[in-house]
Amino acid sequence: MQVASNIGSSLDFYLFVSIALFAIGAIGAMTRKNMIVLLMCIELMLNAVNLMLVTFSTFYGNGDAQIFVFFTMVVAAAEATVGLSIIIMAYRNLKSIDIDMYNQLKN
Amino acid sequence: MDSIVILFISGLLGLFVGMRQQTLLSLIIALGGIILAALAAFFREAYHTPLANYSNYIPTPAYVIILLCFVTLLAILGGYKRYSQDKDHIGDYFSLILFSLCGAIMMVQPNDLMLFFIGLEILSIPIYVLVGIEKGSALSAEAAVKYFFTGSFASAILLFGIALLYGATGSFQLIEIQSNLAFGIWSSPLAIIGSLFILAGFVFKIGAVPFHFWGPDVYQGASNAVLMYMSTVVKIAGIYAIVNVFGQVFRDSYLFWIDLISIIIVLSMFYGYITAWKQNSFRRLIAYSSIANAGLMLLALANTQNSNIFLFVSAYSFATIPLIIINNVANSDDDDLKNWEGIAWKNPLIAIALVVALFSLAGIPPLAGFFGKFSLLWSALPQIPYTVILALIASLIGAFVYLKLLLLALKKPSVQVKQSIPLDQIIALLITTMASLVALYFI
Amino acid sequence: MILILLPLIFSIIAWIAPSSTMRLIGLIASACSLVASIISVSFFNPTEHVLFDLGVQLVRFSMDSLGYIMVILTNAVFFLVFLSNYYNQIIGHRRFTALAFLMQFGLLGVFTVNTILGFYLFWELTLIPIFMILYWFGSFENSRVLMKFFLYTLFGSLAMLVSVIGLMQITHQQTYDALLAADLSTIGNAGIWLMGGFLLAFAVKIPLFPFHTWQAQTYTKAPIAGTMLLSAIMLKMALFGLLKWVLPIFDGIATDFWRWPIITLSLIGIIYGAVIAIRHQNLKTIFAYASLSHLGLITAGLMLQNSQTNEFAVVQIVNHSIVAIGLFMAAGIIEQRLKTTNINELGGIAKVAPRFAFWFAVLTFISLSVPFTSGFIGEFFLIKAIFDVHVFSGILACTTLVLGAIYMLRAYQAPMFGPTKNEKFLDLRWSEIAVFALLSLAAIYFGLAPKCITDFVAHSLIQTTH
Amino acid sequence: MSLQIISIILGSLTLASALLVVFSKHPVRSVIYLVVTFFFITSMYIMMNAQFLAIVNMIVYAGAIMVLFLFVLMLLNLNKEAEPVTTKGSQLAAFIAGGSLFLVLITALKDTLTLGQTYRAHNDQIGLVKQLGNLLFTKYLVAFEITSILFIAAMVGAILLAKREKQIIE
Amino acid sequence: MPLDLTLIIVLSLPLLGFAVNGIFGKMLSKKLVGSIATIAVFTSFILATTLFVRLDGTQIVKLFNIVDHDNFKINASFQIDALSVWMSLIITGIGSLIHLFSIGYMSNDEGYYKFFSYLNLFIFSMLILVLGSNYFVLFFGWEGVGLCSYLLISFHYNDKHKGVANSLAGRKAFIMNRIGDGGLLLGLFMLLGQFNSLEYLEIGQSLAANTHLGSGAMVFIALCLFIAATGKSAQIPLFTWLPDAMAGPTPVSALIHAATMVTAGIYLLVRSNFLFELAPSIKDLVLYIGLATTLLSAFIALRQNDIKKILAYSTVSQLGLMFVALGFGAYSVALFHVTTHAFFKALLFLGSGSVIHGMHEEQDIRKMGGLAKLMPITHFTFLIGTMAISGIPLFSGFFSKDEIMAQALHHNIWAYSILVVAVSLTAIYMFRLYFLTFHGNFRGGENLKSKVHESGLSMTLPLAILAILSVFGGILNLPGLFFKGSAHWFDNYLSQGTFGLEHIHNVHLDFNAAIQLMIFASTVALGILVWAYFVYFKKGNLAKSDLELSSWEKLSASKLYFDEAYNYLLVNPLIKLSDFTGKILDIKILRNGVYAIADGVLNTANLSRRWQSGFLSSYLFWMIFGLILFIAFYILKISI
Repeated sequence: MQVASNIGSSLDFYLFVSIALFAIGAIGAMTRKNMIVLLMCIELMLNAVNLMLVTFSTFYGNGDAQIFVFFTMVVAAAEATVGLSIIIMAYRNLKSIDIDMYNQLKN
Repeated sequence: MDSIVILFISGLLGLFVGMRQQTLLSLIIALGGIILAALAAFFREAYHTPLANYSNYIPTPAYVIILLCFVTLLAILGGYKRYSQDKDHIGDYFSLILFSLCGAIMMVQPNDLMLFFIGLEILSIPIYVLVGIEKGSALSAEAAVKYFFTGSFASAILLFGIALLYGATGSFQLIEIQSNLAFGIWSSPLAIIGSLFILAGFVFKIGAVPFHFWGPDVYQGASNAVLMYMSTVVKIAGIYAIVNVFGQVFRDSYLFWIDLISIIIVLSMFYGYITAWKQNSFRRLIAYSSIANAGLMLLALANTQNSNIFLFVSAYSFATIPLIIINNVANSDDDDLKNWEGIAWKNPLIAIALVVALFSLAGIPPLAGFFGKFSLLWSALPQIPYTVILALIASLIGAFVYLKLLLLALKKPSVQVKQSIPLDQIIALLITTMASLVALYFI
Repeated sequence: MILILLPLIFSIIAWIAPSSTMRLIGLIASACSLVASIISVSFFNPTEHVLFDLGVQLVRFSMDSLGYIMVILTNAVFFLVFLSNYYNQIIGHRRFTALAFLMQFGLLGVFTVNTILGFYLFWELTLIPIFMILYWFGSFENSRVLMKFFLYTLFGSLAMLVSVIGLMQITHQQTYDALLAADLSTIGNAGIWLMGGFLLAFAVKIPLFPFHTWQAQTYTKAPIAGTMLLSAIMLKMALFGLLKWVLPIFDGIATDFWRWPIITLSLIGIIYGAVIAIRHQNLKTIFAYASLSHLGLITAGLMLQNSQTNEFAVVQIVNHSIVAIGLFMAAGIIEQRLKTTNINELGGIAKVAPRFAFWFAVLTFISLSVPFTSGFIGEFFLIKAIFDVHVFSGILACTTLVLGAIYMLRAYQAPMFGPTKNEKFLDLRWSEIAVFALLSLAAIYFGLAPKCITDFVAHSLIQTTH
Repeated sequence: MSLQIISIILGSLTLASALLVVFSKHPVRSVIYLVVTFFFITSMYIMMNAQFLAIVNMIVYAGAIMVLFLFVLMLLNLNKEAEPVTTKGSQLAAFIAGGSLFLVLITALKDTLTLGQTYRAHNDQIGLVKQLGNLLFTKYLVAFEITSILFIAAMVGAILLAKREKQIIE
Repeated sequence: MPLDLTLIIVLSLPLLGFAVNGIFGKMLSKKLVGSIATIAVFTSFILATTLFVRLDGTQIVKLFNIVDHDNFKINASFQIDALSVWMSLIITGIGSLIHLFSIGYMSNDEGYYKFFSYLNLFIFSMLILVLGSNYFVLFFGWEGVGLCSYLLISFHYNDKHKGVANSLAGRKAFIMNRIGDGGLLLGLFMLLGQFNSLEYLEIGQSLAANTHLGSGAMVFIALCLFIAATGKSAQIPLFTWLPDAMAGPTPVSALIHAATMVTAGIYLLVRSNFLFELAPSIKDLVLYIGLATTLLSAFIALRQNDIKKILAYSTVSQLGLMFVALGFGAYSVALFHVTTHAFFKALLFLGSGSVIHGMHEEQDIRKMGGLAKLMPITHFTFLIGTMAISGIPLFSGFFSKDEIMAQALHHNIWAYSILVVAVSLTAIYMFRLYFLTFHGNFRGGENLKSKVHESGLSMTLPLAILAILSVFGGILNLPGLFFKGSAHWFDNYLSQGTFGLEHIHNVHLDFNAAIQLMIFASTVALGILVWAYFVYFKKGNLAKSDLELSSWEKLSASKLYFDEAYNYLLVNPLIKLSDFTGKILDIKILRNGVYAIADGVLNTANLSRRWQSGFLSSYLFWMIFGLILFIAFYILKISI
């Protein structure tokens, strides 16, 4: 595969992208009020991590990180499942998935 | 590993038994699984008395696992009353707790960041669920939502840190990471930033400032039964993760992060205790107190050679669980400190357990809490003396809080109503109280 | 040693025994302890130094003559407390008896423990029982006062904890003898700070000015048995700690540094307490401030670190216990019978209760340390020691004689003399007379033969001075 | 060089679609943009020859998880509701926080963004299924097995929470 | 009987009496109680007489060791020498008479047994004081008598009208004595520091060995001892307690506040003569204080109307006279006056007691008069006492005063003239008292008059004995003028038997001077007698009521405003200070300060809990914020 051997010069950029993605995901998590979108933003952050891991994996020529990404995806899937079910349950209680409605617990 | 397998199997078994709504059988299976797991851990590694000579004690995972199992057992016993109310789901609850315990066990004996991360998620995900089991309660739902989102957010942060650390060292094996770091990669910002992100993730787990926000809300929203589990096991697992990762793997950059840790300690303790003063909800109060205690636990990081966190976390657990049990007695439905007034007069066991637990939390000898604190201070004082002194001043404020609670509970009511406690809670109370009392003989 | 565990056993018995027998249990058990300690002291050679432990490495015990004095004092105080409160409600409570014995256990531990950590442990162990006693049986309408007491004490204890840890880590020693042998001169200023931690704890406990603000309020609100325990024996822990542990161990730079500040505070306390007591309205508060004044003198004397002075400080410690029990008991008798200790509301009790008037007077004069009483011997040599070192301080300390006379006589005369305001006043019961008589006899005996204390403790005090 | 240009384009597109995820008012659109983002990320994986991950990413993430999201979104039937408007102040604070997170990260890491200079192609086969399969079932077998606990727990939890209780229905 | 046993019995008999009366007194009959007490003291007196007879130099009896210090030992030991034996004779002798008197006087009192046990305790303490062989033992007695004095002054604390006043008087006495005691303590400390001993003999010998003449320490010690003496012997500035102390029963005034306790100060100074000889400046101070006291108190006594108050001021004045003698270094002269004063002042007090008893507790001389007929024995003995104190020739007071005057004339003519004035004033107020009380018409109303009666035998017998002593007491120390052979017996007795006094020889005036002096003194005394007879007896001048007094009389009647000045200068500031510290400093500043700190800390909870806003977005924001801080911390750390 010729493509990969010349990829080195792009790795820095991928790192940059992943950092940016992480920040964007964080911004989304902070600003969006829809719980599902919020969950998506967190998925975005996880993907940023995945991208970074793959980048480093390519850099080190080491498969461990890619396995790690695989597990991250597993975890993300599990989290998404549980998260969505929590959202459903919460929706049943408050009839809303607006995160700002959930502020009975405070101070 | 044996413990995890045993727990997993008994968890699965519990699921099937639970389907038949056999509450007592489920309890027996769960407890049996835990005890077996503890035994397995016990026989795998030699038993050491920590603090035997104040030095060179590195927590043996076996010992921690036994503690985790023991605390979980108490939490299950204490919460059995609540769990058995849902006959449909009792098996689910117990198996979730057991799965979660698997995660905790994985967290405290890491050699690989990957397993470690998976363990953390196994620990967390069942708890996200458990927090939300009060389905009729909006507060419970809110707590679950908050815990889930902040938790997965923190997971992302932790993962990001792991990725960066991988970028610096090229490995997930803790030993390799340590040797690579020791080799001089600590000058690399990747490693440092990575460790900071990992720290953030851990600090979130134990709930210290500035990642403490989930604590009060989630504690308040969760049911007493779940709180017993999550306020103890999560903290134990979290602090051991920190101690292992930072105290062992990152110990070469000690001088770098210790200042940060000190700041976290001081902030957590002051914030936790001061804020706890003005709470009206018991679980919220316990949450703030746990924030402060998280700060105290972090003192274990001060001395990487010898981190004696074991006594403290066990004392903390043995004090927190009875308090929550008593809260369960005081507040069967709501969660208001007003109901604590005169609670000690309802039952002599409650009075004793309460006094012991609160004084233990306040760190008064000869109760376990004191020895926990002492062992922490012992190792931390030479390293970060000013932090320790500030921490002590903060714990004085903490004593205010506990004392307020105590005085409230001891206030003689106009009408004395006797109240009996279920057997399982009596057992849990007795065990914890005895454990707090006899700590002297284990040092 | 069985002597130390005895109260613990009694405490457990008290938890179990039926509550109708509680009075007798308290009395008999405390008498047992006292008798046991007296018997064992008769077999004790004061030059000896008995070591023993209870199977816990960190907490080992040793008995020397100073420890013995304090042990007997403790047991005697508890016996007298039980005896003097024999007809009071409080004794009938299981909780009180059990907690009191628990506290006694803690105190005995403090006085006999041989490791610095053990000292701290037992020091703190006493706090919980007394706190519970105060809470359950005191009249703290406002729990703030109680919290203040607890937190003040805890504040000092935490400072001491830091010092204990620091000391153990610097010296790598923990037993008394090893710590004495350890050379602290090399650590320089750190020693000053370590000692400061101890001193803070002691200053709160004793209490020294300006850490005394918990004292008067607590004494006033506490049940009389609690006040007796607090003032007669708990405060002595601090003096004992100063005498046995802190001063010998930190002998050198640190003691030189702290000597005059502490003596100054003590002297301020002597005069301050006395001056306040002159005008206060409440009998118990007056005695509390008097206690502040008396203890300041002992503290100042101890800080001089002179072996002879220390012997007399021990005499004075014993004397203060006698006085504290006696006076607070008198206040308690008045309070219990008339429900008030405000001297404006009292008067002419002497006419209706001549026996009480007599014994109260005896105790008043003992506390005024007139000759023939132990107080005189103690005060004489303590003030002399201060005088020898610093004439002006000695003169200041002497003012306590005059001020003491003013407030004590006022405190005695106002309720006892003058027109009778309360016709119904039950005169003393046998138990109360017994306590007063025992106290007076002890005071006079020690006043004429202080040698039995000074010679006895001299052996263990030799090593505590330079 | 051309590869680098492609990378830059892909990266930019990724970021752009990610921003769209965050900024689109409608949740369903967010989902769609997220799928697009995943697509671009997958293509970056392919650029790095991480074929296995690329496939998994496509199938699991874009395929399964996103569908689940969409499903829940539809289930709750909220697509009509416009997202409530957040206050400008807190939004601004969030942007500042996110932006400064990005900035400080870049500041801290800028010295290390030199992977390209030290990069040597060791083994371009690592991302292949065969390689990873070997790793997964030897070195990471334990972890792989352990994930079953995770899944069971997640499953039990999801069912426990999402199941309608009888009494609640009544 | 061996010496030490005798001594122990002398000491222990009063103690025994105290114990028996104190413990069993309530069960015994009044007669028995009184007899026990009296016999105890009287037996002591007999034994003390045997001591006196067998006296042979200075002997030390050591009982037991009290304190065994590295540097010094303090023993409970007693010294038998001329001085101590003489003092014990006075104490037990006068003491037993007064006990006898009290049997009658106190017969109606509830606290009869208490009174006698206190009296016995007092005798015991006083004996300890004078017999002790060191300052430490002396201090025991010193405070002991103060204590008894307090108990006896406030004896009638239950009195409906005067109960509070009585107890306050007792308190005042005790406190003022305590000030003196403080001085004594300081002196003791200094002595211990200087000599490592408190034994009189040891100190004296080491002083003789190497003299620290005039050194600061000596001055300090002497000053301290003198302060102690002013407290106990009621000298300026600590004299105001003595008049108030008259609140006690009259026998008490006679025994404690006239004959014995108040002379303890004199005893102390005589005992410490070797110290004062080395501190001339303090000796001068003694003189000045003595002069001032004798003059001022005599002046105050002029216009007092309470029979006991007059006698009290008279006592102060006489004590001042003794201090004058001490100031001149004439120790034996001072002690001679102590002796005669003990006789006649005890007589006067007991006489006044008899009067008061007869008058049913009436003490105001304005309500008396003409008692001579109603109470003949009392009248006669009182007259003798008056003549003795006024210095009518050949009475005991004449001789002892004359000695002091002679010293003054020899040393300092100004002092002499002041003394003349003081002595004249003494005669004036004593005769005023005498005439107003016993002559003229009865002014107490008919009702009272019918009840007035002469006292019983137990009261009149002591009066008679004391009267005889007052008349003939002067024989002890006759001037060398007339009786060459037996002259100055007391001087010799004392100076030979007492340490330190051997070297001090009193001045004896030459024949002419002595004659002139005596004639002058006699003239003055007799002149005043005659004048007073005319003024108070013939003219029937009465004591005026308070409103009619001229300005000097007001000054006298209001005791020169000493009490007011003390209140203004000492008591009120102390009260203010106490209020300030107790209410403002202690509560407002210290106590509330602690509260304020605690509240301040805890109230930040109101702020800090608002951080937990309840919005998930803000939680996430703060988490990111914390993360940024972490990184910023790192950046800062590497850039620094």
